[in-house]
Amino acid sequence: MIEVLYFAWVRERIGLPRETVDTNAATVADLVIELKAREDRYAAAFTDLSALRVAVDQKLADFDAPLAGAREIAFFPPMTGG
Amino acid sequence: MIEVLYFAWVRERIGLPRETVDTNAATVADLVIELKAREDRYAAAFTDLSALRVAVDQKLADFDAPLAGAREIAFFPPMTGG
Amino acid sequence: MQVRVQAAPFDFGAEAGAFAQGHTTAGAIVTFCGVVRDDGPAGLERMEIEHYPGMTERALEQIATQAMDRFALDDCLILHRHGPMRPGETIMMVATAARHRAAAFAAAEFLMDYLKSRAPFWKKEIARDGASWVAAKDQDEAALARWTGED
Amino acid sequence: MQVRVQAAPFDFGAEAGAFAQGHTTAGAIVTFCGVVRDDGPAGLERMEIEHYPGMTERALEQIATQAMDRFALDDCLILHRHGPMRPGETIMMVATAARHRAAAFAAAEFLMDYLKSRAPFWKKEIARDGASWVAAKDQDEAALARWTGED
Repeated sequence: MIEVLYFAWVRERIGLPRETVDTNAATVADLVIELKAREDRYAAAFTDLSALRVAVDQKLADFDAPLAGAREIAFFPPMTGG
Repeated sequence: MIEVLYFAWVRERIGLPRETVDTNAATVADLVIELKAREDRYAAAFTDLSALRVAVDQKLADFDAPLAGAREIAFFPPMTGG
Repeated sequence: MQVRVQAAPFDFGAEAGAFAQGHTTAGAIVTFCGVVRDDGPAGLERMEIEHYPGMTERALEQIATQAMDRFALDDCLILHRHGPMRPGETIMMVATAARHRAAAFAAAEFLMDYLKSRAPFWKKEIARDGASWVAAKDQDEAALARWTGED
Repeated sequence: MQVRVQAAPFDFGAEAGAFAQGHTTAGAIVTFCGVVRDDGPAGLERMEIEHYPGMTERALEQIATQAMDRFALDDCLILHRHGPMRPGETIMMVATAARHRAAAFAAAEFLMDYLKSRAPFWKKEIARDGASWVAAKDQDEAALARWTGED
């Protein structure tokens, strides 16, 4: 069980800010494949991975980062702070 | 007749902040030669021209700047504002 | 060193003044303040900033710590708002205190460059004719590049 | 655009706040504040800044005008004191307002680099064991060089 968070337009496309996901995915990329298979709104959100950023346990990570031991995965567009 | 101003350690060495000088010097450098000939304190202030800056009518100038028409010449060390 | 993330407006002048007063061994104080631009009647109605509670604070603490070390700062401050804000309101500020001006300026720019692209904030602009998420700029990523590979 | 030369102390926070509030079309405000460093009991008793009344104002106006043009600023402020001041007191400040941060930062550094070496101020440090005029630094002249030959 892993907490999955969505921010900005990723949140808007998927339609919720967070959910608990039951997964055995080995990497972030594997988790994305599982999510895309669920419904069109997920497929729409994850169409272009180059437009997305990911954090594993609140640290920026790559899509090939392993999920073993991770509790919280977040997907979001490139950040626009400041 | 020209007003000559001194600032910072140039003022301290010469011992006065300003004076009116009767001169026919053609350039700043010529004026410096006249001043150095006056007294030791002037010679001491003008020993090393590379350590001095000059303004003609409140604008930074070179030592070879002409004095024709100038009303106010100032001598001072490199500036240290900010 | 101080990091604050808040929804409430803040008084840039009061924060800048308080920051500057604490540091008598620093000769140089630099501040940056970001303001929601007012593009006139046809423009922006409001901005909304979303963030990632928890990660935001961690990211800002990390950026501030890096700046302290890299530029040997006496102090630094990051203050960033989230939530809705109107044109003319302050979005965020950074402040740096160092012995000399070069370090204070460089550290403030470093903080801003990292904040822009590495802190989990997302800006949404709500105009009269619709809302849109602000896109990240290539030049912001380029600005970041000048700080890497030099350590 | 505003240039002020004065003997009286000023409140950096109040000045920075007032400057920032006037500019709703500028998204970026940068300020620099120079402070007399307190080097401890063995150090500085006070600083005295001499200037060239008349030329000072002209030089500062000219530097500010150049910055406004070169960086397309919405506004800028130079405030510089002269006379005696003690450790911890503010010596001077600049502030810049621009649409984006790169211009606001560059303009503030430009103003500082020109102020350091081209405005007729001279600093004298009075310590317990004697007084001395602050020497101009080669690095300040070098800092100035980065702005020339680019126009």
